[in-house]
Amino acid sequence: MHLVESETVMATTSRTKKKPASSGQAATELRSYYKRMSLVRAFELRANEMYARAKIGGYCHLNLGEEATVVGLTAALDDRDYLFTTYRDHGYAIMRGMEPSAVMAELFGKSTGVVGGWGGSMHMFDMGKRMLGGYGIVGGQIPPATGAALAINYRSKAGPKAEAVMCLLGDGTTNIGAFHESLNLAGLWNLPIVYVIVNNRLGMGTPVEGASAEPDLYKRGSAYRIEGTRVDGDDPIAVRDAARAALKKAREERRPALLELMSYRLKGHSVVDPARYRSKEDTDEAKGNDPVPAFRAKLIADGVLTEKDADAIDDDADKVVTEAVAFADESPDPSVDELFDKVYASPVANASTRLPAEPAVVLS
Amino acid sequence: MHLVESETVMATTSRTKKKPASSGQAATELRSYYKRMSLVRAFELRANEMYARAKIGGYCHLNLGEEATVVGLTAALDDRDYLFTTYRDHGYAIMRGMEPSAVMAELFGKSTGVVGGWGGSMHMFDMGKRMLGGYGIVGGQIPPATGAALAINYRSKAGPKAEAVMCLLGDGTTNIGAFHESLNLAGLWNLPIVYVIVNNRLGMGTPVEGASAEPDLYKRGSAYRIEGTRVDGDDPIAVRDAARAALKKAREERRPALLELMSYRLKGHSVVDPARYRSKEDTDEAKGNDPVPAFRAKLIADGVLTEKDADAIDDDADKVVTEAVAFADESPDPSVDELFDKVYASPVANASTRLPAEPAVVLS
Amino acid sequence: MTANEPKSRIITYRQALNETLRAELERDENVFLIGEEIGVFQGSYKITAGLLEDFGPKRVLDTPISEEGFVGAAIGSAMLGLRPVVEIMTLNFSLIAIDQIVNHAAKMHAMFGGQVKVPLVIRFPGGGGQQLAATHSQNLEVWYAHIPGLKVLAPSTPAEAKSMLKAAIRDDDPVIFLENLALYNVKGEVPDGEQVAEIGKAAVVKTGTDLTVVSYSRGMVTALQVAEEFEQEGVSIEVVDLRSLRPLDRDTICASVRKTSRAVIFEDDMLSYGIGAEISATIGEGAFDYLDAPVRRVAASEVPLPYSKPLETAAMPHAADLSRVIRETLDATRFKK
Amino acid sequence: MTANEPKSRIITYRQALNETLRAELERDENVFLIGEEIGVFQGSYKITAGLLEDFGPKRVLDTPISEEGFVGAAIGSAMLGLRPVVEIMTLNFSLIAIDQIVNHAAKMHAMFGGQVKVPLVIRFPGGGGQQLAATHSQNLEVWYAHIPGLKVLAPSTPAEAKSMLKAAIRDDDPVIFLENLALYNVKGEVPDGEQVAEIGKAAVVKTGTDLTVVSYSRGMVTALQVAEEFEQEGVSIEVVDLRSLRPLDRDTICASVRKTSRAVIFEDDMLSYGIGAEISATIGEGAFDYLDAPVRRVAASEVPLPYSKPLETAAMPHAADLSRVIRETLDATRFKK
Ligand SMILES: Cc1ncc(C[n+]2csc(CCOP(=O)(O)OP(=O)(O)O)c2C)c(N)n1
Ligand SMILES: Cc1ncc(C[n+]2csc(CCOP(=O)(O)OP(=O)(O)O)c2C)c(N)n1
Ligand SMILES: [Mg+2]
Ligand SMILES: [Mg+2]
Repeated sequence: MHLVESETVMATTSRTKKKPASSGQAATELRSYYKRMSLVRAFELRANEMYARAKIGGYCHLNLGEEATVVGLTAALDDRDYLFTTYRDHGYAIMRGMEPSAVMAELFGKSTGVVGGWGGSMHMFDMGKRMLGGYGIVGGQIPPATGAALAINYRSKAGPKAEAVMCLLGDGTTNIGAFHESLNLAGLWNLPIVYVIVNNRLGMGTPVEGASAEPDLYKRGSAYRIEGTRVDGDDPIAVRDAARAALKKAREERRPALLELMSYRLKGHSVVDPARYRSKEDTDEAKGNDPVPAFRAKLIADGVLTEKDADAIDDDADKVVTEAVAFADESPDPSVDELFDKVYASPVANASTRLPAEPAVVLS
Repeated sequence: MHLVESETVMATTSRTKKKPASSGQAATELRSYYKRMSLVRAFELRANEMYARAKIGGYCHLNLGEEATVVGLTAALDDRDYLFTTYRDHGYAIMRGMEPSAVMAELFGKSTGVVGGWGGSMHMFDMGKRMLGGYGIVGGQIPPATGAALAINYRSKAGPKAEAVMCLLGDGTTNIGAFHESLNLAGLWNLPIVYVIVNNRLGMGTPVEGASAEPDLYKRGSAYRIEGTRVDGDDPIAVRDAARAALKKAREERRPALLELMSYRLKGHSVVDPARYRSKEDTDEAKGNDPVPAFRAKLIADGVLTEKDADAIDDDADKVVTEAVAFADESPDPSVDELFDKVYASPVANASTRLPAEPAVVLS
Repeated sequence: MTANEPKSRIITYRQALNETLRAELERDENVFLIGEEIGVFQGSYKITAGLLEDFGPKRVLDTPISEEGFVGAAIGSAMLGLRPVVEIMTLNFSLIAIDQIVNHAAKMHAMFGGQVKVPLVIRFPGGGGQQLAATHSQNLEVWYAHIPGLKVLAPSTPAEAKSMLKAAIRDDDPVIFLENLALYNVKGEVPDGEQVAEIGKAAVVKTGTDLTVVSYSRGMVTALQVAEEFEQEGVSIEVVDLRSLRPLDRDTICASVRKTSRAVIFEDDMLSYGIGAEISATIGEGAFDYLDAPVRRVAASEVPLPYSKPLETAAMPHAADLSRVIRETLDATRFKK
Repeated sequence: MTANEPKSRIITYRQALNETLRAELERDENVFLIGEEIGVFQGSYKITAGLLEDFGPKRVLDTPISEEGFVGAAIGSAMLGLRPVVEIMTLNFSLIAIDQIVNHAAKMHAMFGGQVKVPLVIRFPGGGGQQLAATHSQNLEVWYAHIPGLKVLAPSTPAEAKSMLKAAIRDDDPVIFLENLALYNVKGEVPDGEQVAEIGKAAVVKTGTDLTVVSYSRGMVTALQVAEEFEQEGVSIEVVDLRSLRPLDRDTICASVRKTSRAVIFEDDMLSYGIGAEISATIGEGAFDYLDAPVRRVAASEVPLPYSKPLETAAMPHAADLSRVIRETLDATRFKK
């Protein structure tokens, strides 16, 4: 039953908005989307490899299988909008305009990384690009994202040029209290925010049906009078159009929205997870729905791309990523001298700058 | 709109279940309900007075205006069921079978109180009566109540004689994360629990519409596929019948339920709150819906009670409460010697029994 | 008033907070108040009384009962440059929001490479003694004091309430602002005009030569009273008000004990792993060669605080306890007047 | 095996936990495991590997991502007599459940007049050093150690992991069971059969005469290694493993320092208001007349832990830091071999 419903919703969203592939402008756009999807794919595969080669430490969660979602959502955002994501954030960071080399450098923990090596994989951040993080605590990004929308209301009027916030979360994250409290505030205060559930069907190993009493997650908006829509997360156009429509409502009517993007996780939860708990059918279904080859094939079938164009695009992506790795490799580690520089934004008397072997009391 | 809806629901619940006042057995029952409502009213008025006379300390929240809810809900519970309430718990404690004198003694902080003077107004508890507290942290009771239902599933089979849990919460409490997480668990795990929202229209001073993006609170069950029902909380029969129906489903089908009881708070949030923020209309509406005189009048009109019977019942209630106060007054304070007796259930080496002026280290 | 002769008034700690919030709301339109029942209800302890009326719902924002949600929302608004002043009704309820405070507000500036500031103030009262029972009577300030990225202030007088709240609101980092239920009605002299405290500094509020008492927040009222009593007897007690629990001003504490060579800590929280533990450890490291007696701590008994008045009283530290321990410390060193 | 000659095996800390959970599930049908991804996923650190398969979903219950909800549910089930063993993936996420742990589980027995028991174990690993960055690398055990009503255990070896987990599961109070990411693969000798540790007791795991090192959990591995190195040089170090952070065994700590007259604390958490603060304060009170030098603490730097390996390493305490501070402490007292 939940698949049927979802299909209807997907159908509408896609049909109503998709532009004819014929139009030249549209074709350029479609090509650019494939270019982006190809870059995210190449970047994530390389990140996976670099982790295996111990160039990257800590936790590392990839967007593999979610490229259509990443590209569709970021295509819908304007520069003035704010984006809050989860720890599965590499693709979003790059699509928001961070240099692949700076993102790779962050994974390598280098001083040239987007946050100078302080955050790593889970904490990509760029104030200028208005990507306000990468968050590793499940649900932790939702209240701050909601507060960013509150600040927009505080400072500016609604309208087509107004700012809006997009907040990503996973399917498993709809079960945490912060989701409930935040959506209630957004509904109550009419905040310009679009909550996007990237439903890749799994938490770590737990399927949606094993975690959510209402597995049709888009329906959960109703508890806050927030409209929910389910969209095919493997179709970048459907994703973009649904996100645009929701952002428009946020900007112009100051109404929050809830989008559920049906997608798949191609690999394990993180790079170290072999995902043995997944059935062959499940893995095959995910592979069968891999959005990158699918979109590539579609554009070729529609005459938007030739095989040769597509190969060229993939080669470019690979070049970019190779350069990123070289840059990250050559970049210096942050200096231990800066260890205490970022604890406080306002300098303060008696802040500790003690290294582990130093005494607690240094009398001046 | 939300009133209309509620009325329809109320209508059904009341109509479908109410027994003809004629039947003798029913009449006895109705009289006993009035007796109970009268006792709760008398107890709370006296508690209010005792607080003013500084016999009671701390916070003190009363059931004034919620007597029909208190009596209707407790009438629906079997002895084997477990009840978790909020800090607004005096009436429930008494209706669950705790001695009014022991409840008053608890308010006085005496050793003869239901928890020996350790908990006070917000923490009435009796393991034997299966009233598992009185909780002062908003929403704090919801996860443990849900866990009690989990324990029932763990140990026993469904059936008409099975145990069930009832968990009370206020309208304002539906906006806290613990509500969301708990209902999701109950829906997911098919737990035998009935969540009861006592909607007295106000948090402390905040009306439901100012706190909940979906002010029709019973609808919030849908986010967990839990059936929600709104009931007239001023009608003890409607409350009892709706609660019985929900408990039956919990026992026999292991399905959780959500009830919303529309009621009114006659006075301030707690005894020290003059409720200046309330409009005259609002206060008048609450007074106009006072369930105690209403039920009394109804029973007299239906020929179930005479004025004389009713006065006698009220006098008895007053006597009981007067005796309770006398008992509480005469009871001794707990002894300081027991200060450290209840920190741990299993005795443990090196547990601190230091009074404030004693040294931290007492070498044995 | 003229700059060279500043006027002052005797007002309560509550009034000092209320007036300071008002002044800061007037000074900076990015400052706004957010919390439960701070508007229509005037605040559960009336700290925000009258402010909704004068500044409207945009500047004085009532929230649902959603501590994690609205504290997190305040954090997000601060990331965009607003300066939220959050009221959590009591410290006890801050536990529901603590993931947002400790895992988010405290970490963001460093974890995001210094790119974002979180100019946020979180105000709440701690403390027992009101018969609110175990869950509503806690002093867990030591938890926050342990966290880098946070600044933790604990004013003990109306004047400090004013100058430290101004400092907190104007600071670009998340500041935990610890009040105390028992202080709200305490009166004190508050100078007019702009006093902005320096965060990270303790203060010697009474000088003495024989023994140092270290305290903070509500404990200071008792500490000063007891110090006065000993003064009558000819014992000279120095009293240090920590004021800033984080950063901790170790120099001021150790300098005092190096002078007096005796120290007693008076704290409302529980002894084990409490605020006093760090103060005692600090003195042990920073004044080791000067100490004539063990540093003693007068702190609450380690039980969930009971509702019963006599039990609650027995479990909490009072003036008599402090006096007794000061005396024992003096005796331990054969102190002669 | 025969009682008089107990056998033992060398296994990892992880395996000791896994086997003990299995044994307790077999021993008592009221014992059940509850937490995120402990079943199908086998546990995010594989502590519960194989248990769902053998005991089924009733005894090994996978939960949604709802720390507050499922920890609270475990509490409620314990009130009815079950004995839940909760896994929270890491200490960092326990902040979301802390209201249920501290305001509910820890308070209920006393606040409800001794009528209800809460036989609950909450297991989680703390610790940094895995490049998990600021929010995923914390040691906040001192928060729990501060709370009456809780018992807080921190085993440092596979044998302790077994005996202390058995004790925790069989205890009728809420027990916080602190593990450490860096300990899971550490091997050690674990005797077969029933060892049940006594809660509330520290242990002198290496005797010595010249200086006492106090540590716990992961820190013990380093402490013992450094003590051995000094032994080679002819310096005799006594090592105390706290084991139980609450209750705290002050007698054992002070007795050791009264003998050695020198103490250094080695802790993974941050110094200010950390575990070591209480240990230092305790020694200052309980061994004052015996101390030859200030009690020093080797602890993490006070920064949100950075992701960068060199920065993370610089901020965390290591063997070299402990060695240096032991040397400084010996030199401060002109120690001669
Ligand atoms: C509060 C909290 N609990 C648990 C975790 C561990 N954890 C990290 S990701 C994850 C699964 C999240 O699943 P989902 O929301 O579907 O996002 P996805 O990883 O599938 O993108 C869990 C349990 C965490 N980081 N934070
Ligand atoms: C977590 C938490 N936040 C705030 C409070 C303070 N508080 C006590 S009762 C209350 C209002 C609750 O309103 P509602 O849920 O409608 O219950 P009612 O009092 O109306 O019965 C508040 C905010 C609390 N006790 N716990
Ligand atoms: Mg997922
Ligand atoms: Mg209410």
